[in-house]
Amino acid sequence: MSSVVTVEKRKVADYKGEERPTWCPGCGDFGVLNAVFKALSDHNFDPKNVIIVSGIGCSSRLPFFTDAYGFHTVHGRAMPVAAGIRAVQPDMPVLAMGGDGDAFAIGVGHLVHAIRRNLNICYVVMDNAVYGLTKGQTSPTAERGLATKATPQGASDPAVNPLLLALATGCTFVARGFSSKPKELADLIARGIAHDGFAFIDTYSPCPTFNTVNTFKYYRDATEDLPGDFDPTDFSAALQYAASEDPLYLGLYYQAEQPTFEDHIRNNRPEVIKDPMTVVENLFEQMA
Amino acid sequence: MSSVVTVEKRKVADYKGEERPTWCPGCGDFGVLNAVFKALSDHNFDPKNVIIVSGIGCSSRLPFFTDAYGFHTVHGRAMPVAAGIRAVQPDMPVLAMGGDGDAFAIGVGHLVHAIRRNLNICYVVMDNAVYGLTKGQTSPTAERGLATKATPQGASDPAVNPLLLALATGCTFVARGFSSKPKELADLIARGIAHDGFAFIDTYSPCPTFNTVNTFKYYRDATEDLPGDFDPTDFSAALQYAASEDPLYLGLYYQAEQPTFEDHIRNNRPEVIKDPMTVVENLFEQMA
Amino acid sequence: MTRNDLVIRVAGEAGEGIVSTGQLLTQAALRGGFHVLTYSQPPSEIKGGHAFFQIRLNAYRSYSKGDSVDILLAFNQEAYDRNAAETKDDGLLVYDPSEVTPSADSHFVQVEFPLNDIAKNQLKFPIAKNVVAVGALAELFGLPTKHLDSLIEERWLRKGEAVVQKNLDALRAGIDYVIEHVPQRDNFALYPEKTHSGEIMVSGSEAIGLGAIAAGCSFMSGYPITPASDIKEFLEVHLPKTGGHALQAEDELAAIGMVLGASYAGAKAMTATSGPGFSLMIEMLGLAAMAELPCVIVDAQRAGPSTGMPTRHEQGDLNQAAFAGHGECPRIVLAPTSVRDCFYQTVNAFNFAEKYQTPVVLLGDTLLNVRSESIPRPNLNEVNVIDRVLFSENGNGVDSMNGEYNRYVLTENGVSPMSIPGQAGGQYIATGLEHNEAGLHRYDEATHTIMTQKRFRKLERAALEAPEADRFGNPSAEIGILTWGSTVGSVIEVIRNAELEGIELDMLAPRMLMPLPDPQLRPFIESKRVIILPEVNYSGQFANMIASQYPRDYVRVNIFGGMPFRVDWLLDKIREEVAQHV
Amino acid sequence: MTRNDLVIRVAGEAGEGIVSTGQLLTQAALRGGFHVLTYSQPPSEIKGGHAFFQIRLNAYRSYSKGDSVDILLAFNQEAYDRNAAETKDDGLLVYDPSEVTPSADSHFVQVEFPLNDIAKNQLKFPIAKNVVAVGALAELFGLPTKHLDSLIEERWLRKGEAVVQKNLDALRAGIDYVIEHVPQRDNFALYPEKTHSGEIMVSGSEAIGLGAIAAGCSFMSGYPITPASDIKEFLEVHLPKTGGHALQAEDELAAIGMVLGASYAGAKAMTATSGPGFSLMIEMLGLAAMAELPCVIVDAQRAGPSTGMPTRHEQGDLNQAAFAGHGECPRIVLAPTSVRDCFYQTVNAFNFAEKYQTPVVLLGDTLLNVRSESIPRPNLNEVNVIDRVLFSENGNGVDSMNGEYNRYVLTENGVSPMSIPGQAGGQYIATGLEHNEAGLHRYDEATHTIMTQKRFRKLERAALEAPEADRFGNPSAEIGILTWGSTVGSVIEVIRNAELEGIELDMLAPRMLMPLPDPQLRPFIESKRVIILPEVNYSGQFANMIASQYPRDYVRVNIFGGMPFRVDWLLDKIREEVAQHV
Ligand SMILES: Cc1ncc(C[n+]2csc(CCOP(=O)(O)OP(=O)(O)O)c2C)c(N)n1
Ligand SMILES: Cc1ncc(C[n+]2csc(CCOP(=O)(O)OP(=O)(O)O)c2C)c(N)n1
Ligand code: SF4
Ligand code: SF4
Ligand SMILES: [Mg+2]
Ligand SMILES: [Mg+2]
Repeated sequence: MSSVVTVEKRKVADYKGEERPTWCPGCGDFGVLNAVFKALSDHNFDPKNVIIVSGIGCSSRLPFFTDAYGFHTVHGRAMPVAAGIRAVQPDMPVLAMGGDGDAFAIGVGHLVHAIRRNLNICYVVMDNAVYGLTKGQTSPTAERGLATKATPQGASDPAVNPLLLALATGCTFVARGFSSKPKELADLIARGIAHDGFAFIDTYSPCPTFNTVNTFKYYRDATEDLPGDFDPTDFSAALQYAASEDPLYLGLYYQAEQPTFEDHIRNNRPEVIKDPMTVVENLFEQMA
Repeated sequence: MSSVVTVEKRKVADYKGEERPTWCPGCGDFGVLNAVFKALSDHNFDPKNVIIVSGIGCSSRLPFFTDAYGFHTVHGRAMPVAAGIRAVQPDMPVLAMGGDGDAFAIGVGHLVHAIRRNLNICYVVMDNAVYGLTKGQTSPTAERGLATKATPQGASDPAVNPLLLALATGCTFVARGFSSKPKELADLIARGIAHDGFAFIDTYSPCPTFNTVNTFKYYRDATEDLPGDFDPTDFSAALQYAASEDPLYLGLYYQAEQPTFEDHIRNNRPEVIKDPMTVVENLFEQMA
Repeated sequence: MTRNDLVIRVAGEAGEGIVSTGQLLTQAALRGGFHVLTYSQPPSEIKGGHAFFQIRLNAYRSYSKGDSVDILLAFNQEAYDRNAAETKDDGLLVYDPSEVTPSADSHFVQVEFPLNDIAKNQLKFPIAKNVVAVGALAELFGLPTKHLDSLIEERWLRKGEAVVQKNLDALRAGIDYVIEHVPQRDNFALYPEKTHSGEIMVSGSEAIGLGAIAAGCSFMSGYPITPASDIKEFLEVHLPKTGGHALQAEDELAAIGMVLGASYAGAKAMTATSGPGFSLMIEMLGLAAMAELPCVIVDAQRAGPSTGMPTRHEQGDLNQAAFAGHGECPRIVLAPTSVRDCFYQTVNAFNFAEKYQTPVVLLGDTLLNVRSESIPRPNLNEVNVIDRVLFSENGNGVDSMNGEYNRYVLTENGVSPMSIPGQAGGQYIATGLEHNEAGLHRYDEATHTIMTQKRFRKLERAALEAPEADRFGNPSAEIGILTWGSTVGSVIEVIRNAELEGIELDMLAPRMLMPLPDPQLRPFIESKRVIILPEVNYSGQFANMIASQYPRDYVRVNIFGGMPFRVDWLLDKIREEVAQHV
Repeated sequence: MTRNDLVIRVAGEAGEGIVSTGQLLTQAALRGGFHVLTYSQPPSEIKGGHAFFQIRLNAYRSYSKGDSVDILLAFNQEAYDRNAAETKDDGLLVYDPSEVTPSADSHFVQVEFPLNDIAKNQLKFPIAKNVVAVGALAELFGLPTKHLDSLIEERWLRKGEAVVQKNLDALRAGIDYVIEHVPQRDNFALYPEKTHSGEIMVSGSEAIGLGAIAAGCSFMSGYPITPASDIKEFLEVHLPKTGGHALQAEDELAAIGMVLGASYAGAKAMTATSGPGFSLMIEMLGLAAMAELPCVIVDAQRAGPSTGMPTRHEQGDLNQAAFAGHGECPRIVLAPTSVRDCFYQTVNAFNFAEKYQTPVVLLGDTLLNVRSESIPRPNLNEVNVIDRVLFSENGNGVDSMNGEYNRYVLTENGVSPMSIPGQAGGQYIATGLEHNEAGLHRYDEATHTIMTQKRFRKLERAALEAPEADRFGNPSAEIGILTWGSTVGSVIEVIRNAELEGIELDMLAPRMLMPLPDPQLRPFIESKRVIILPEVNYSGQFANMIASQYPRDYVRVNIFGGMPFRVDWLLDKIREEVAQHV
């Protein structure tokens, strides 16, 4: 790991790790990684003060390619690990990164609860509608019928709509990004980090190796920016736009202020913090 | 187990098991059990042709008190077990029953996927905002701040809204019932069973032993029937009414027709079903 | 007759004051200088159903719940019917004649005690029934009144003077009734020859909570489950006082996930669960082992498999604690042998976790976690707390070649200095993938071989620092009893009783079960002619572990009915063995 | 020189035809009558990175991948650099000079092979590079052309005549190049003295899928994971043909949940996973054991712990398979010893599951699941399929006292007739709670004791019906090798080689590992002077199991680098042991 950067304003390069990304050429995740670098440098965070948590998948390898602290956990468990980190280090920015299988298949239960708790992290899901790392089975965001080499019969179930799910479970920052719009994506991530609460950014990040349908071109054709006058404080508008299948809107759908997980922890602490042995001694007293 | 009932039209008593319910006096689950009996008798099902699946919790004990086939699984896993049953016995009515902890805490990931698959079962969640069986900790449907004996500091997180969650994940039958309105509840359950697809009925079922706030009286005061002219095919109206916190509406919010899990399995089968050994022999042929 | 051991059982309908009656009595007895050990059986069903609370009072320390009951207070007929068999033939039966009809051939000394009548008609205060019962029982075994008076004052003070007085009256009514109607109560009076001073009354779950706080735990996440929920609830209330936090996760996968996150972020962290929840934590136990993250997992065992019998006792999770987890997955397993030991082994669990950066499983069980014992107040000055080794720039953990921090630098004892997010130059990626010293994932033969050895080298060292084993009996006895966990209590009493018959026994109970502490085990195993291995499980899980490392013959004694060993039954078994081996 | 054993390795950049080259060659060799065994190493990384595919051709059956390479085809420099060390000193190196520069001191017979040039410039068909290579390699070891011709025709037929012809030309170009430039290729030509007839080429994963279908499996649910996903994908395609169904669940907890639901509903059901997924299934393994639901869990082991090394080999999950699960949780563990055995043990797994109503874990591993072998076509007439015993009204499983069906009626062998939803009078509640014969939850001592014994009685019976152990060597040898799973392959070759040196060895490899089949093990263990236990894991998981039941000294040989045993290395070890024990 490189030593601490002390320049005033950090550049994208200051966040790069020693390890080169191992993704396939043309993978959407490169764009997301760059957007992360950009967002971090916008905030001018010292890499030693950033923690990136991920699950398992091609996308979840991202922390290895940065110079931040990182925790590459196990499949589907990035959310609880992030919660544990935030409970202990409530002032350190935490990014969570991972794939659609990680977030919406094995991990969706934790996602619902992380959102409900309004855990103050920014979660970027790199959505490619397949399980890249295990060689291309369809994921919960695959449209019904999507066929891949590993799922030749086609996806059997309708796709989940991550934005609706997030909105319905009380998410306080809901957005959709696209790997090939790096500037906009970097901006969303930077705002998601700045948001006080759970920021959820579903991000189209094509897998050219295993998903030959949902390509860069596919998303370029299918997406459109949210209207210029869109009001991200309007919950029903957010629901309505999130439900749209054609076009698929990009941008910030919803943002609200609510007490956070970290607020609760802070409020739960008494004014005077005591030494553990004193607390134990006092309890002994009560037990005599 | 009593022997097969052969009368033309079955009565509620025909569905009772030998085991008496072990719930506390005054528990809401008694009302739900009666509604289940009533709904089954409305359909005049032979008890031997009904399967009731549950998780773990006071409410999940329900199968023991009936004369149906039953599977009292483990905490949070009723949905996948029900899916396995339906994959094999796609013509046998399957009811799933359980508590709010079972459904919305440990089990919420599976719920999302059971809904997405449009598994053709009727799932009645007995919602008391606490974990009854483990002595009253607050559950994900507890309002923030709800204090119980086991959670004296009060619930730390906002409640999940089960109806919004179901709607957002594509549920094709979404309803809310109340244990002390047994006729209406029985009717909802009967319709849920008749529905071709996933029927979700969140049901207020108070726990007088551990939740002294969300009592029968509390729900009687807080609830109201959906308007008489409410249109359960209107998705946005359903979302809007589901989001309401005052009053809490009772009734059928939404119903839609979609291909089911079972449809997919049927469609996946070739016209001609072959003997397993023939299939294997043919595969050997290809591998030579 | 001088009696220094007395077992009192209060039995009735669950939720009708059984537990509060028992607790009041327990606390009063503690203040009276008795050694107290409780045992309770919650009902199997949700509410209602039969429940009892049992108190063993002793002039000396007792180690087991007591095989049979001296005084049975039966609140209703079912309580009588279910508990009569466990009551001694010359025991005392106290019952309300309006509720209970004892069988005609009962041998008990019987005391009719119109509890309901006294509370309702005499005192006009029906809910004081339990206090009346407490007064009566206390008088029976001869507890000085002052301890009860002051307890009642403390308990009802905030409800006002009038309530206190009403309860004092109820107490007095119970006492008076006994004085009047049980003239020959000497037989049940307890004469403490040697009383303790200043002991505290704690349950196993509380002792674990206290140990965690003392060890410096600052984060706990759990999910409710019998019999472990108490630990979470205790820490939810008390951990914030130290600036820490305990919370309820959405399930056990999340609970352990949060614990690993907290540990990565620098905290001493734990979770507490029972069998079903522990089974859900296995994947992340492996992550902790691979990423070398300190953490403590308390598994309060209950009878299994599956949901099993949530309120019943079994030592059935040792296999799981020692061997679950795919791949070669190092972990330390500790098992306390008493309520008091729950405190100390919890401290040790955190110390081992932090020192060796490895998951530590602490095996409690229904018997230990639920019961309360009077125990000597731990001397906190003697409690040694170990913190994790952190890397320091230009020092610990820095590669001499390139001057960079290597999270998994190879060392003699396998322990590599950690960093905490925020530490400059300490950045690394914690991962469940195999990795090199820098923490980068690598799949070559050399790396996997060396890193596997590194992870297990830590355990080898830990085994040498295992907490002292629990010993009891005559070290030169030819017959050894090798056991673990809460079964130690029964075994100690067996040895005491056997001694009276001239049978010499020697017990060894290691508190570290994985890795097995060779310096403790080998001399014991090599020096005994016969070794008996009693366990509350079917397959002899500990016996199998011992046998796999120390080939010889062992006598296995197993019960698996959801109850702990009865002292008399186990002594019988041992007598049989002794007879065979003479 | 007559050669009857040849190892060919094709190495290069992953995703650039390495696998398809290997597969074409494999199939052609199969048709040519050779025994074939493949071995491949997928890259550790996502795409790109180094990968190889290895084929061992043999006149007789081979049992291991082969320690070193006879012919290395290196597509690029990295392929050369990484694989040169494993290539025999007198091996043949085939390389494209435009890509690879062999080191100056190379001992190999070197053949410059301008692959890219031939494909691009001569054939004007760059993607035929692999077919050119296939032609060249086939010619080197002397495969008759007709097998390749027909394969190519079959493979490209649906793309049209022209494409077929272009590929035939490419093949011919490869052949011609070798004929012209490698005149002394006799040294690599293979002379099959005894060829097989009509073998089939299957991978371990396919063999498991085939076994499942043959056994009557009609439901499979899984979640993608290396190296088990193939099984799910195979069954997703083929199970519907029998009216069954295979599907992808949302996670492993759901996968096993669905399997238990399907089993309850009457189906033979299975899941397949690897370590991390298996760890997530532990809670429901216990449910299956308690509710006595038949099910098969395939665990294709990979190197752990945690995410570990997903593409590497290890026999590290035996502890988990045998001991995970809280409480006393019965299950059967089977381990096939070869690809062929994967078929038969899968059938056995279903038979045991259904007959004994218990979960059965089938332990595959990276080596077995991924490799393909030519195996004799199983004779399906000899495959014995066992179905579960069902209750019948007035018959099986009905209580003679009250005429009612009791799901868990006590029987001599512990097996109680099941019912299937829809069966009149067969209603019962499957539960993870302890229960009485009727299936109603009960927590008393007698019930838990009797029912625990019932569940384990089934295992005792199953052990007596264990599949025959894999035996090899001289039964009267004094040195025994006790091993399991895929390590058998290396051991068989060690024994063959040792015999040539006059060292007599005898191997026993039980295919049932839990419960341990005493009738197989005891005579073997008691009759050998030295017993060697080789395993690909750190702690000797099998050795510990054996030692815990059969006290004596054992020689443990363990490697844990993510690779299987090399035959020469293991033989060295054994030579050392033999020397010590003479
Ligand atoms: C418990 C567990 N189950 C399965 C796997 C295998 N696995 C690795 S990555 C992955 C899915 C990856 O898909 P996604 O999250 O969409 O990430 P992507 O590779 O597409 O970026 C799976 C199933 C695992 N590592 N752990
Ligand atoms: C894996 C696992 N974790 C925890 C438990 C303990 N447990 C039993 S029931 C229950 C919650 C019950 O709450 P709910 O589902 O709301 O049902 P209720 O009792 O309120 O009807 C819990 C946590 C368990 N049995 N298994
Ligand atoms: S497999 Fe797909 S998701 Fe994975 S690195 Fe390659 S392109 Fe990206
Ligand atoms: S504890 Fe609550 S939910 Fe459980 S049976 Fe009693 S009243 Fe019902
Ligand atoms: Mg993906
Ligand atoms: Mg509840």
